[in-house]
Amino acid sequence: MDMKYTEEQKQLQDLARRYLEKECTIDFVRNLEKKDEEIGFSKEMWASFAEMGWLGLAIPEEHDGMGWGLVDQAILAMQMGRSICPSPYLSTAVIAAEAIVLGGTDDQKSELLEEIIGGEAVYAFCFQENTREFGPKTVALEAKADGDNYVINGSKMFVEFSKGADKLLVVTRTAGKVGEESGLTMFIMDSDTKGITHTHLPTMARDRQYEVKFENVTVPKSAVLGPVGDGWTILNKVVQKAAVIFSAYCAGTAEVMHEYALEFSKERVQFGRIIGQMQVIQQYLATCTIEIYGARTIVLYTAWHMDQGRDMLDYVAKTKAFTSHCVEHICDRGSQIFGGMGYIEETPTTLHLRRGKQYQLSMGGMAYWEDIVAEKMFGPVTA
Amino acid sequence: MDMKYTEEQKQLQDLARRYLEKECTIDFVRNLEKKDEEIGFSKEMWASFAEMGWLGLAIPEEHDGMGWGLVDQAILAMQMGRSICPSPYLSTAVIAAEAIVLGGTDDQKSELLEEIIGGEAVYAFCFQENTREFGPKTVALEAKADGDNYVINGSKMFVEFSKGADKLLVVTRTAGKVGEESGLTMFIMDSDTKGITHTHLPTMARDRQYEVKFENVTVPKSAVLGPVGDGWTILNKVVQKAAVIFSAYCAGTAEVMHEYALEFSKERVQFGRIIGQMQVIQQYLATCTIEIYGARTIVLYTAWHMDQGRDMLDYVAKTKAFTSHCVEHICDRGSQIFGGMGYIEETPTTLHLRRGKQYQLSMGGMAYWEDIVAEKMFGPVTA
Amino acid sequence: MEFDLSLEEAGFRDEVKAFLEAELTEEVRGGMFVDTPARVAFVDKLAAKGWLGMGFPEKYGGSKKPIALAQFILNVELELAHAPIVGKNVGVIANTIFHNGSEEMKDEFLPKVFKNECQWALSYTEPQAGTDLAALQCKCEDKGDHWLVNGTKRFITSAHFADYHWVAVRTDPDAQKHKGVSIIIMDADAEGLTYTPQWCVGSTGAERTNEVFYDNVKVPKNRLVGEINKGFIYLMQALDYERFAIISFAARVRRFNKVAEWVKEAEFGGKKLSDDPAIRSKFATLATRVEIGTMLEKMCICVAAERVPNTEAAMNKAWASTIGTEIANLALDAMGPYGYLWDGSEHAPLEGEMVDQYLMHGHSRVAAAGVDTSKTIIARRLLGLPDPLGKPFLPNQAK
Amino acid sequence: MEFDLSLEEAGFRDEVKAFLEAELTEEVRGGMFVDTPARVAFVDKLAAKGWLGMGFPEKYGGSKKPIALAQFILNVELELAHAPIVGKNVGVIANTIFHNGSEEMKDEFLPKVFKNECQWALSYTEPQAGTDLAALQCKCEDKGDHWLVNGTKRFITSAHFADYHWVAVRTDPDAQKHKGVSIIIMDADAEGLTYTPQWCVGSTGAERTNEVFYDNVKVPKNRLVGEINKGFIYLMQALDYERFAIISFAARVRRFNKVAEWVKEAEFGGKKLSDDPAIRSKFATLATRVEIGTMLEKMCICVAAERVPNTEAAMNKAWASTIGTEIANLALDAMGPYGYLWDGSEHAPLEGEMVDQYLMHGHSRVAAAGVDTSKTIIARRLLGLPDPLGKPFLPNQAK
Repeated sequence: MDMKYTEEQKQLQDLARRYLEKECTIDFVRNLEKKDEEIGFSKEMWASFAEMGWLGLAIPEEHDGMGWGLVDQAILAMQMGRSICPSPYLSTAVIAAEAIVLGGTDDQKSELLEEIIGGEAVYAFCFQENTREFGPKTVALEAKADGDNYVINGSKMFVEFSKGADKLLVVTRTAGKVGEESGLTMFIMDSDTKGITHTHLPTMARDRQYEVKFENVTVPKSAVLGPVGDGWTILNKVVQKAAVIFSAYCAGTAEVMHEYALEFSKERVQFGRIIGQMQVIQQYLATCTIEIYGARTIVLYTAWHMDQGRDMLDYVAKTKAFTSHCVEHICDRGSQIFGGMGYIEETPTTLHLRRGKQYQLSMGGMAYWEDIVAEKMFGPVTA
Repeated sequence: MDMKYTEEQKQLQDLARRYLEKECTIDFVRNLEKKDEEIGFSKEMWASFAEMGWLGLAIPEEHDGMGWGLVDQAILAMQMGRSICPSPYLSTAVIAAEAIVLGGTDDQKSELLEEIIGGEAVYAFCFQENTREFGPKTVALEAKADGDNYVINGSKMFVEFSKGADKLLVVTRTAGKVGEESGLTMFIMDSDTKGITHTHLPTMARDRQYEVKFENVTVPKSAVLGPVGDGWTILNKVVQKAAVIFSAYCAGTAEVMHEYALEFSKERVQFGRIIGQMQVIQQYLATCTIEIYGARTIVLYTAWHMDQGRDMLDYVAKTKAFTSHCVEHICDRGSQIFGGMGYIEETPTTLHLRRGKQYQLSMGGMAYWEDIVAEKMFGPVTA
Repeated sequence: MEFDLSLEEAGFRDEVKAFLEAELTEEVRGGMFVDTPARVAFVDKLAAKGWLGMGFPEKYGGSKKPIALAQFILNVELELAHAPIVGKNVGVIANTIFHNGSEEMKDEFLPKVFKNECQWALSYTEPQAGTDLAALQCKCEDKGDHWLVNGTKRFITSAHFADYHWVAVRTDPDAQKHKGVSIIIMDADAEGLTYTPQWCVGSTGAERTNEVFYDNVKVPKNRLVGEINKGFIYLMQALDYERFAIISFAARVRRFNKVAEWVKEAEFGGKKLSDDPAIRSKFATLATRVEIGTMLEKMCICVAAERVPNTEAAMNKAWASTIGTEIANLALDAMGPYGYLWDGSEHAPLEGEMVDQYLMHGHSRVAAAGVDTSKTIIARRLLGLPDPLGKPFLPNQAK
Repeated sequence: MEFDLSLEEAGFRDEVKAFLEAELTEEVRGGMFVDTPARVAFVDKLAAKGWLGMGFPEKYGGSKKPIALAQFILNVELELAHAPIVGKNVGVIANTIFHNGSEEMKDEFLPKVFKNECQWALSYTEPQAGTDLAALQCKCEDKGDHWLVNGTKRFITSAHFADYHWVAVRTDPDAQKHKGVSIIIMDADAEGLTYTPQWCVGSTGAERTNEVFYDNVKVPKNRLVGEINKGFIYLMQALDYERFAIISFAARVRRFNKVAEWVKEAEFGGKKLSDDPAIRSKFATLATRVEIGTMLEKMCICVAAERVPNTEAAMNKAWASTIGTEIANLALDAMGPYGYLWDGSEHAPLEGEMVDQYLMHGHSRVAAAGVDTSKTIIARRLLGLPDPLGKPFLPNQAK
């Protein structure tokens, strides 16, 4: 057993750390938070991601990707989380790329993956519906076959980067009804397809999320990705990978928040000594340390096993549930150590404070994933 | 607004404190815990309770009681909780007495209340069924009318003092089915009535609890207390009062545990200073202090308002839920402060440790009462 | 024992309620302090009712307290109605001047406070003196005919609309930390006084606070409050009062009820949110904890009849601050992803108020006396435990 | 990165599993240490397999480690099967003797340990020296041809069946607290050695520990371990090892799985307990936290390939102790009133084991290095924060 990074992984981590600490500064993030900023990420930075090979990191070599694994993406995502880097990496290089690799036709693969690897296509992921819940059973967005086309009507919520994206990966219902896992179909379409409107949703993290409305949006049958009516068979795997990468992101944010708080506790003097000498502060910091080590380990463990092709649903669920809890807890605790400073906008860690809770509530929150853990343990509810 | 005790209440408290600290020592309690001890309380002490007027404290003067209120019983019960005094006070002087006052015929009142006041009749309360849940809907014990008699078949669980008691207050179902609040009927019968067997249930607190089995137990119709089939209208009020007194008991136990821990923290030297000088110990002790003040206040507040004849169900529920949490939390925390000593049988506070959790799980635990709080807030579940 | 309000108390409460019903408009609601013309006008009306100077002598513009609990009842009703609260000016400034100030100072300032003719900035915190107020460095030199003040203050909430600054300054640089501190009153338009905004984390229009710079500000000699170098004692007295009087627990009750009401009505995907057993259970637990807050406050009120509550106020403060965060946190959890919508989103439940509460409420856990500090007060003053930062303490050192 | 066991490791694990399947009888199960003839006989078989002295030279009765992780794999499997654990003798005694003892001592004791021919009592704690081991007072005087030991020890778990006591004594009363401590080995039947039981809180037959009295006990000179007055260093080394090696997190995993299995099967009033949404949610949260414990242990294992884990072991210990109580607590909550049934009640779920766990597990949060102490180790050694009990520390004092 060996948790050490390989040389390549170390290089990936170090490069990412160096690049992001230099380019993705707090000021950079703050600028992207501004209200009039519509895209919410930097196209220049995106091009650099492509150049560094990050966008094709886990795409198989046969499709001109680097052929690395989920664990490598997790290592990268932890660094992105440290810099709370606003980018459509998750929706594009993880979700869309994986969905295409798993569900795409040969034509789709050869055309679309190359675009992703080269940074030419940014994707947004239209999955979450207008409800508090998450998962395949909630999908209501209707797609109706109409000759050679499908006509899509309805709306999606909380779609990150949809306005700035080139393309949308849209999860629709072509059969069955809400409450069923089957009947889902994925589509890929341009984000400015006629009938689509994007309405900005102001969020706690000040990231770019949109309500996306579909009004008689007509796309050809060739826009379908994966099996018609059976999209969840593909999507299930995609969402699990996305959850792990999102967890890595959370772990990274928690980690850097903790470092800020620790550093502050060694500098801030009260009552003639640094506050880090107070026993309660030490206990807070140590408790957070344990959680961070646990969070990092479970992210790597789960990702590594998924790379071996194993069914890790239970671990994915625990990873997502734990890191979600962690990032909120640590961002809150860390802010407390800053005292009054922790709640003044100019303090860098308010960026983390605003994100900790949002991350916890995102992508199914903790409830969706804990339901999965319970089901694994006890089976489905019988009553 | 004024939370101060009246002169009479102060005297009641002081007398109870003096008496119990002298008579109901840790060794006394330990002796009653012993396996071969069948009654589980001291008849001599019970006679003293009667002499001091405690058993008729809240029985109206017209029935030769002292005519004081629930708040006075709560003041007394806090003192009993401080000494974790093993006695059937709750089942006799609160539950049975109140049930008779509210539901008894004139004959029953004049006969039975006097016995209680004089210490001549000890009652056990047969309510909890063979299930994890609590409340009127769980009652299954069947009583069937048969000429001038009722025949009772089934069993009750967790009946405190039933073997040592003279009489049982038995809650049966004479109509309807499990899941309904209506259909309940109360009976009073001798604890050694033919067909009744008591099987000891060893518990964490080492108190005397029994499984009580009823096998064709035949009692005359005159044994009915209160309305046939509508017992819950009376019992509902009785159980609420019992919950408040039980809460007072919990608050008292929490309070004295905290005092032990505080005292120890001022004596125990480690690393060249008393452990009470450590900031974490101070934080633990202060947190418990806040909870204790909160627990005491809500007990008195709720009891006082009930004495004004007001509907306090919501507050009763909150009182029971909070004190249940409190007693467990404080007995655990207190034991921690004792270090290794806290887990050696000879240390007095292991009595409290063993009781904290048991109390939390007793009389509906926290779940039954929190359901009531939720129902008050949101109404019943509609789905 | 008596938990009900007396007839007189209930009468006063009803009078306040009726007043708020009639006078409190939507634009006055929200926030904490008096900071807009509409809010000033509202407090003018409170002043006209004689409710600001209750219990102070009439010669200073005070009015007879209609009842002993008037101040408490007023605060609770203001909080429940989400009106501007008035505790700071009366509770801190007027009380300190009344008990410690010169006759001249009382004549000058008390009537102004009670008529709401002046707004005050409490100017205590410094970059290096937060919880540890005794470490403050803002220099105040005796220049014969005036004081000369130099220093920087942080998180000064009302500086951008105050008429006066109530400044903690160091008048004796050589004395032990807490022994060289005094309080002075400074005109807000004094030369050399400048400030720059510090925005709290929160939505647009979130609470503003300020960094304040005193650069050779001259202050008349008679503006020193009470005795020189006794400022720290005045500060500590005021903090006790502040823990208890400025912020009523009623604010949390109002907020919790608002959230519970939202849950009761909320439906997602055709399902009533309040039917979810996990939601029911979590809200029941929190409702119980909120009730304990009202109990601790009642306890303080009862104590206040005899003395200024101190350790009781610390319990109140620690619990209230903890519960405030729990309310916001659970509210957002109940809302799921809608919980993080904010700042004018039409989909944001309760108009995003709980996001602001989540973000800013942590401040209450550290501010003034944070939760840990309140617990330290309880441990030291009530439980009699020795200073963790002091010398090693052995049992035989006990008094 | 490699999270799987290697082929060799998996092979060894399977061998241990097969051994336990064949040899572990019901009467051997339970408890922690080797304390009955049946349990001794069981450990004899482990010794015969060569699994006690793994990694020690053959000349001392050791055996080649089949694989690097053998010790860890053995401990996990023993815990999962609820067999007696063997970490104490090998982990603490043999390691300390091997690294610090004289050649003579190694020859005498190591083979006995590896053959399970002797049981040991770790004799550290005193009435006035609990967490603060350096405060120990048990006196050990040099009487020329022997040592003379006088003192009292507490909570000595194995004293009533031990062959030897491994005693921390004070050999220099004038040195600074931790500088005058040594370790000696004492025969359990030495004259002047007496003990009396201290029962842990728990059911009949609960764990026993002892108070031990050394009254003018003579100990041969060659029974001093390593160098005189270096005992505290040896103790600290052993504690690091203990946090990691003696108690595997697998014990909690086993217990959690047992409880979860019970919940899955439990029915009350015709309703499946596992259908209760509150139960599902609470167990899911705890299952996740249990998994984090296995992760922290895996992290320790990986570190152990290079060095003795210390701060990682402290994380492991703090988390495991916390989780152990959470498991027992949630188990009892899930059982409702049945949770408090105990000690042979036929209605007690899991035969009342969770009651014992609830009562005794608090001890793990304070014992050896309790949760707070483990966190202090993390704060000091890993995070580089200064001693809270030390002198005031300012930023410019940083190295």
